Amino acid sequence: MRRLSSALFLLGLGLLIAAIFKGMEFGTVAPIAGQLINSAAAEQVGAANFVTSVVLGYRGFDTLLELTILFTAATAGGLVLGKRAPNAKRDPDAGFILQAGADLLFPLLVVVGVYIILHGHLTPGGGFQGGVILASAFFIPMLARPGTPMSHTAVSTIEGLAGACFIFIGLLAMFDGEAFLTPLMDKGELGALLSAGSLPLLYLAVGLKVGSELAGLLAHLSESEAVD
Amino acid sequence: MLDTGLVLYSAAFGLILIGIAGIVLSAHLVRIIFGVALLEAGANLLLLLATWREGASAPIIVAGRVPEFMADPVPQALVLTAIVIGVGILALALSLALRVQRAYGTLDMHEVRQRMEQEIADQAGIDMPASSHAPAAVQAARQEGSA
Amino acid sequence: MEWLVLVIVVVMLSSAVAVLLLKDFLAALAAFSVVSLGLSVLFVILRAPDVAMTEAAIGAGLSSLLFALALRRLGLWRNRGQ
Amino acid sequence: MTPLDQLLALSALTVVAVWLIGNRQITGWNATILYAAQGVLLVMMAGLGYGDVQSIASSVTFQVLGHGLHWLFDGLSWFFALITIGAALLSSWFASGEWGQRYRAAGGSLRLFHTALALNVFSMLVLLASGDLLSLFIGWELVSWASFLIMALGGATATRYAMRYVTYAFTGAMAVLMALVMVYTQSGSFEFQAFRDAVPTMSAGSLWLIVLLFAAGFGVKMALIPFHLWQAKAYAETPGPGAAFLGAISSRMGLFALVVVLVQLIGVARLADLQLVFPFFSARDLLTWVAVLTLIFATFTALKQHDARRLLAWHGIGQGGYMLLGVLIADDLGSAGGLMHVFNHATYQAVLFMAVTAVIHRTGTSDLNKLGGLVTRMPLSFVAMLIGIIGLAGLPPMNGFVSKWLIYRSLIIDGSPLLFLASVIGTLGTILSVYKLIHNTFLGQLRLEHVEVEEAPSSMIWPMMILSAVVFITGYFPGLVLDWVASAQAAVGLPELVHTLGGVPSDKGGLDMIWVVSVMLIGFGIGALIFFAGGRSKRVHQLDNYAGGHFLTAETRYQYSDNFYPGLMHLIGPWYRKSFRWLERGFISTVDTLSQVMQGLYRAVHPSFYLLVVVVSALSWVVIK
Amino acid sequence: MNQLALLVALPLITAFLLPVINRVSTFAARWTGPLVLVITSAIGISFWPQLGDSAVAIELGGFRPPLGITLYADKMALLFALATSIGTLLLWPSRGEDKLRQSTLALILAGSGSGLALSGDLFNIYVFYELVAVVSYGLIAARSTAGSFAATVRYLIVSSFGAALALTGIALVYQATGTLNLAQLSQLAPTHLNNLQGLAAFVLMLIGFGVKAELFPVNTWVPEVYATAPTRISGLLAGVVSKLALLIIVRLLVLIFHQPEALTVMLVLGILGVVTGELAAWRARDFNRMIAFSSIGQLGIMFIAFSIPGEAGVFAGLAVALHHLVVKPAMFLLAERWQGSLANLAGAARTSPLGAALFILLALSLIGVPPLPGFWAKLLVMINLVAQENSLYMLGAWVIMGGAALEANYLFRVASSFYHRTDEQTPPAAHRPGDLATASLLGAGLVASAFLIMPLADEIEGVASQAADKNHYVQTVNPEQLP
Repeated sequence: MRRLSSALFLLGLGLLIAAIFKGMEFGTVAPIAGQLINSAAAEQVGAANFVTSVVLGYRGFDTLLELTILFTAATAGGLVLGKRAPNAKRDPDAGFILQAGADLLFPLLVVVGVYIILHGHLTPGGGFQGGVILASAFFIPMLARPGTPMSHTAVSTIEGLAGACFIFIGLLAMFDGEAFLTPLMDKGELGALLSAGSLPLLYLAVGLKVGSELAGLLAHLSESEAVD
Repeated sequence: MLDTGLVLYSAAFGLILIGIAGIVLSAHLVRIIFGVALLEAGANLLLLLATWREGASAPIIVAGRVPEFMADPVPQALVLTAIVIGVGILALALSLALRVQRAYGTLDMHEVRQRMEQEIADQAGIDMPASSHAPAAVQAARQEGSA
Repeated sequence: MEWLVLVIVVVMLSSAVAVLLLKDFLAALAAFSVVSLGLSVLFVILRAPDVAMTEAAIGAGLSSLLFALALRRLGLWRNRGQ
Repeated sequence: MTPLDQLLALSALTVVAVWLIGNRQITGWNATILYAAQGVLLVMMAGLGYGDVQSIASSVTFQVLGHGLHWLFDGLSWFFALITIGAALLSSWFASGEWGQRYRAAGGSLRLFHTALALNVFSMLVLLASGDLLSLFIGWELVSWASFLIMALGGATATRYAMRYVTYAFTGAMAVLMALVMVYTQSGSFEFQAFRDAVPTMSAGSLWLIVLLFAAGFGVKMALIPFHLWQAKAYAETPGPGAAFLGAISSRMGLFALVVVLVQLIGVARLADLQLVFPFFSARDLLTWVAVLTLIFATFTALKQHDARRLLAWHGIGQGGYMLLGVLIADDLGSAGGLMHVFNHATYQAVLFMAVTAVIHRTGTSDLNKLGGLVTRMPLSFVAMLIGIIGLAGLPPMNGFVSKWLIYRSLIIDGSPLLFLASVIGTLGTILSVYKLIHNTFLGQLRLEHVEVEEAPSSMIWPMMILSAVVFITGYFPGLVLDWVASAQAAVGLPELVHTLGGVPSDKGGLDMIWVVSVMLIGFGIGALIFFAGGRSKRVHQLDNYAGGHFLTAETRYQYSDNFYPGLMHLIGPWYRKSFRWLERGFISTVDTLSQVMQGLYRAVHPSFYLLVVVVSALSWVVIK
Repeated sequence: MNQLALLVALPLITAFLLPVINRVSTFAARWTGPLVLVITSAIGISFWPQLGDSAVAIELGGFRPPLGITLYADKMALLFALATSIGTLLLWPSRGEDKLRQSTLALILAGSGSGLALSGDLFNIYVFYELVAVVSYGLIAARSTAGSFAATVRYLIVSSFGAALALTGIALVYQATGTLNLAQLSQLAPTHLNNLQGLAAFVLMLIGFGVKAELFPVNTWVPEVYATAPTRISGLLAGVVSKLALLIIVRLLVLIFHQPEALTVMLVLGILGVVTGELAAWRARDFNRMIAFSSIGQLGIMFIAFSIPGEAGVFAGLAVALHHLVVKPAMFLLAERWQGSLANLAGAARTSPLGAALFILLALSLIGVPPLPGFWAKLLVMINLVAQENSLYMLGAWVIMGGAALEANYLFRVASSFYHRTDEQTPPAAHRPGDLATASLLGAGLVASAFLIMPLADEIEGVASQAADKNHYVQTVNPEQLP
């Protein structure tokens, strides 16, 4: 019964959306913020990748919050999943091939991740993507050897310090009279690796934090006991 | 000839609808979480499409050449943010699902709700609110009437 | 170009429906990652390489990984759900 | 610091002082003295009572959210304040003696009792002093919650009835607030004057609504039908002197508020031409008939009671009907009767409650089926109750007669025979039931268990005697009260009653109580002379008699007092189907069912389903607009 | 003025570092959180006088709006930011096994709540909202009973559903205007958003953000969450967080959406909220769910109040909201020891007389008995409702009256049961001193505000008029236009 009515309501929703949709006109409105940024980003922030300059410069605050959300999710996840019972059974270690593959993969992934993070202000990619790769780099060995868990203390230290760094860089600006999260240091010339002021640093912090958060989350999930 | 924008928008709305359908129609928690993820994906696509134009180029300056017509970078940043938020919530939801399944042994939301109601009622030392016992005032009034 | 978009969209939507309809959660998970991948390709077409990378890494990669782990832990890995 | 400030300040001080003194015997005496002091302050304002002074304002005013709050006393307020403080004085005196000791020994807290009493007095004074609609409402709420406090003192069952009272009272208060707000939107201010000016411009519909809301809200306190269910039991369960106080004055606050709003602000003339669908039934008729129905229904319910205190409480409700009736007639005689009846009722109701409390104090019960023959043991209490019931029944030479006479007279002049007939029926019921009261308590056969009973303690006798004296004297010289009544009439813009010390001069049959009472007294004197001088009488013991050749001993109950008036009950029994109680229960069950439905709403299996539903409905509304 | 960003930054950085600090010394970790909240509150209070005549806009990163994100601090925003900090300080989670994580989450809640109040950018608001949501999931689950997990996951589903809808609404708005800055939106709204799309966006955002504001009917999570969460957290959610969500909706109404339909939707939903909430509470048989339902009713009153057009509505709604902000947490603090069946509360006055007295005080103020502040708030709402001379608003007034009557009934049913002299059953245990102290602090504030009602009313009116002045907002932020 409920399913039927839900289906009906969904149908209604579809029709309504279509109706609203009909009234909309696409691509006629000038994206004010976007055009202003496109014209100003190069000299204001100095990152070749404008998305990066938006993510870390113009909307750095959002990024900070998003890191906080990840952090919160990890903390809450830890709170929910709780401490692992010491005598809980773990999955057996994977075969030799997989372990070897994991060992082989690990440095590769780390390098790639760091590269992506550090070139975030020049090319597509950045802290988030690189962070995910870092996380997987640290996670794959865990899949290979569930017997040897990763150290949560290290992870939490990294994530705490990385996040703190992000905010601290923001606060530094405030201490010399600028607004919170104002980019520091000289812009450098556009497109160089050492450009865009403090953005690479921020992205590094983001990458480390994202990596550690996700690794921690994955670890928590995979460490919780299996039922089957 | 079909309009790309139209197709993309309908894709976004389609994803949203399917996501809502997953949330509302299915009783299994994992299925519902799938629905939430789809819904968020749809919303992200919609957000990115908001100021999308045909024939714009990526907002990146490659080798110093500034393209004359760049796409709006703001929605891209927003979607970036939204995706990461989504994954955080997804992880939390899954770990909660884990605990619920540990506690109740099921993920069927009907049952879960029943069990939860029962648990709350037991904690409070009352019987399930579904039962139609009149509260004190009504009983008092009835006594009044009979007296 | 349009046709590519159309094809991707159709694939995406159909697999999104499949996510909800497939009895086997593992298959549903596979369909879900198909949706994410389609989405990331769309993002590329929409000139949003950053978003595309993120979607590929997080949407298709990480989310699927999370789901897989959860299914594993929930015991929905092999046996059919509901 | 105007006299009004002093009075209110002293009253507030009383509350604090009583609280600080705490649960001791002297608390009562201190309270009594403080009430006496308040009385003195009130007497210093006596100019109000004799129309020499128009009004005395308080120097305390507030300005909240742009609404002015101020307080002042006029003739009406002074009249009611006099009754309030008098009742409080005598009740707390009554409570200070042995009763207090007994109450404390039984685990009650004298601190709570006296604080509650003082709080009631203070809040009533605030209400009486209200100078605009907002302060009226504030005072109203204060009175409601204060009386809830004193009602709830009596333990579990009392709390239940008090709860019922809270429900009624607060619902009524909400109605009043609604009416206030509607008045505000029409007149742009909470000032009395603005309301008075706005009344002519208001549409009949909105004025109807306002009148009904006010009447319902204040009528709850007066226990007008159909809001009467709470009062009798709540009052009856209140600790003795508290019951005397509440019965004397508390529910009259409703009358005060109604007089202020309906008579002073809206005006009875306006009420009279507020017509319903058919032209011969106006708002005024509605209210008068409500008053009369309350009168009859409550009186005959009192007739059914077997508990003395409940009987009295029901009478309190009924007499309220008289007062409202008199005020709504709104000519000089009728309104004077209504207002004077407030005073009279307060006096004899207090006497009666005190007498019953004295009986309870001595015998431990107020069940009319378990008492009797106490006249030989408690003669003074008997005298007090006798005077009280004569007043209550409205017979000369007591003051109750005067006010009722005024009301009847104006009903006849006013030419509404039906109302007259109805109120006469009410009086009939009153007489029957008060006879039941005194007979079952003091007359008839003395019960064995009551042989050792002795007269009530002096701390109870004195207040009773004083009040009885007041009842008699104001019956003898009604002019004393009519002076105050006249100035109260003037204060609310009613025609003033032309009166003498003895009563009302009129070419077509006036009333001169001095003459009437003197004649009665002379008659009694002659009778007494014949009795003592002429007839030779022999005192016999109560048990010195026989029936059917058998000597009667104390064990044999040769005289039954329970199941009084069986024939009458058989006659009017069918009329009592507890219809109002059914109404109440029906309402409660409706709310219960509704709330069950609502809870079901909140125990949705699928919360997000609602989300979808509301999105769809809202969007569709938007789209369709 | 930039320092206002500290209200957000300080708690967040502390939260990040808390695990590290904990490794150094547990003692420090326990006391850092409250200390930081004290500091942020002090900062906030020190800024209060400076906002007297004109609000300030903080351009984060030093980028002019609409390029960057702006924080807009007027008195209302600062008021609620302060309320968040102080409320979190008062209701600091003191129980539960994993103290470290709980205090981390509480800190983040304080920071994000303040940010939510201050933010002046639509998407930034969405992010803050999600952050608050995630934090509250964690805190609710902190009791780690099966019921709390189930309630949390149900709440999570509804809430993220709502959030996704809100995001869709934001997308619609951005599609129509091309900016996210509230000031610029309010400039563009009359031309760009005064149409079907704008209304649809508003409805989506109203319902999305309404989930936290306990808007009917997306508040089905309320009873079960408040019954299973730690009571202090319930107090925070009901007292503070719901007001923050409400604040956003009010901002949107004042600045962007001026269509009468928007107000009507809110009014109708508010009326339904009052009806359902109060009626359901009348029949509730355990303490927590009773006050949960009653808070639904109260929030409904706020929605009704805010749906009154113009400054009057903002004033009335603000008054009710602030009153509820003080009362409800105190109620939940009392609920700490009184949760469970109402039947078990008989004689509670013997074990904790102060608690019973406090409950009565709060109840009196909640149902609006003069001269307590609740009365003035209610009077304000009533006057403005009836003044609209519109049958729907009139209905709202009637509903509020009836709700108050019902509320008086069920609250005093409980209050009088406290004083029953029962010997057969043992009354509940006495309150913890901490809870009682905090609750009586709030109660004392209530009484004090009853005496200070005159200056207080003027102050709040000033706050409301500043908040309702859309031009002032636009001039303060002064966003750039396209060349």
